[in-house]
Amino acid sequence: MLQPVRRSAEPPDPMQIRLVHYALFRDARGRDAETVTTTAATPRALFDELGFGAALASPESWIRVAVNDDFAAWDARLADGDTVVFIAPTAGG
Amino acid sequence: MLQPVRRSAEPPDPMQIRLVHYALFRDARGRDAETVTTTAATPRALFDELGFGAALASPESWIRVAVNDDFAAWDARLADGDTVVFIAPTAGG
Amino acid sequence: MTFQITSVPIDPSTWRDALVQDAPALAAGGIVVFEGVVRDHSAGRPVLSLEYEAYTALAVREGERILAEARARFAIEEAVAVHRTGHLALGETAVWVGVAAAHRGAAFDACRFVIDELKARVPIWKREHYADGPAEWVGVPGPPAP
Amino acid sequence: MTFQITSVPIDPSTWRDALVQDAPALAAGGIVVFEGVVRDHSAGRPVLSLEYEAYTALAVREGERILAEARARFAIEEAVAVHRTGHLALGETAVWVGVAAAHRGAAFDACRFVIDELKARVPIWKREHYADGPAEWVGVPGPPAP
Repeated sequence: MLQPVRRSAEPPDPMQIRLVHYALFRDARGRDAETVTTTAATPRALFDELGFGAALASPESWIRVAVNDDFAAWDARLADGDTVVFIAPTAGG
Repeated sequence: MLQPVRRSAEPPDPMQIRLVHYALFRDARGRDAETVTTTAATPRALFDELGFGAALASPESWIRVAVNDDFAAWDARLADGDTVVFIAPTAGG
Repeated sequence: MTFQITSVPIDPSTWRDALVQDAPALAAGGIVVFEGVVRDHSAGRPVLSLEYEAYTALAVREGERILAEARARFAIEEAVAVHRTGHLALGETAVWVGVAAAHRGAAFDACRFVIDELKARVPIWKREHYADGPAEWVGVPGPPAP
Repeated sequence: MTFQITSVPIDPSTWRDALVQDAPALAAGGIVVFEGVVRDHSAGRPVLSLEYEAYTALAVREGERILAEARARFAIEEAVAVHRTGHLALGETAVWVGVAAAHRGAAFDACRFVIDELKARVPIWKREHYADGPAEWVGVPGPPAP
């Protein structure tokens, strides 16, 4: 009975996630794109891992996330090889 | 006491009124413009005198009048030398 | 400028550029344009071409009034309009209205106001030439008999 | 066509002509265009120039969705839009939206819907260069600290 609990508590396998940065996230990271090796299972966990979470409170209310070039939920499950973009407030037009 | 009544009942002096015709009024009159000698004191009386009144009932509800290149009331007082245009329903644009 | 009646083809880009020039010092952020183009059908009937006839002196006077009302009523910088007269082929521009404003809501509202008022108030008549019958003045209940 | 991101200057007359071409068989009677032009002020600050940056793949995908929504929601024949990227000088066109419809009410409503949705949803960022201080990304509460 303890085995499933132990298994889910084990750290997941590290994944390669490609991050592409635009606008002020690019300014903050100092680069257009990067590939990170991470165990973050969701965009939210990745956001925190990058250190953004400490600086930007409640990002869900004003920052959007894209996974593989379409909008995604903050708690979407990331997969190895995914491309993630954090989308700061936009101002087109 | 009767004199004022008699005076107003006398026919007014004939006036020269210039009529300019557009669209279906031009089609009906067969000309772009004409000058008429008339005792019609108002556009409404002139409209009837031209024979339009018999054919077109309640013109006030769907035909407008211009006197000297601005919109005017059907019962405006005409003066010698005035230019009158009857404005059928328009359809610009 | 502001309101014009013209017998020559309307070039939308010329009018658009004139509108931008008129908006002082590029303070205008949003431009809304309405353009009426000759259609190939009207109330289900095939239209070959049409002609517009204007009572020019009064049309210009009333058109200028409408543009002045738009400037007074909406937070816009400039409003201009031009209406074509004469014989128009399919696809030609019959009317062009342009509004420049710092914010787009006012530009949309004012542009719609101007075209609605122009259509209702300005003495311009339209005669449609049909493929299936004689030409008719549009919007008239019936021709006068006399 | 429909929605495009472009790094070259937008020529409004080219887009207007393309819209008319797209509206099948000249059945469109009314065209409504919204054009956003670079302003010389923003929130009271003097703007020298600005730059737009797009997440192009997602911007095109979302822009196409918005145009499809407009076609489904309003009685229009065609809706197209283009957004500029890169460095723009004052007076240049940042965004152009054009809608063709048989009746003008639908064209106005759809054009306004498209520009409102584009501004709210499409991942395009604007950085303004001011006469009186450093450039800033517009609409962002504050820069991220890390």
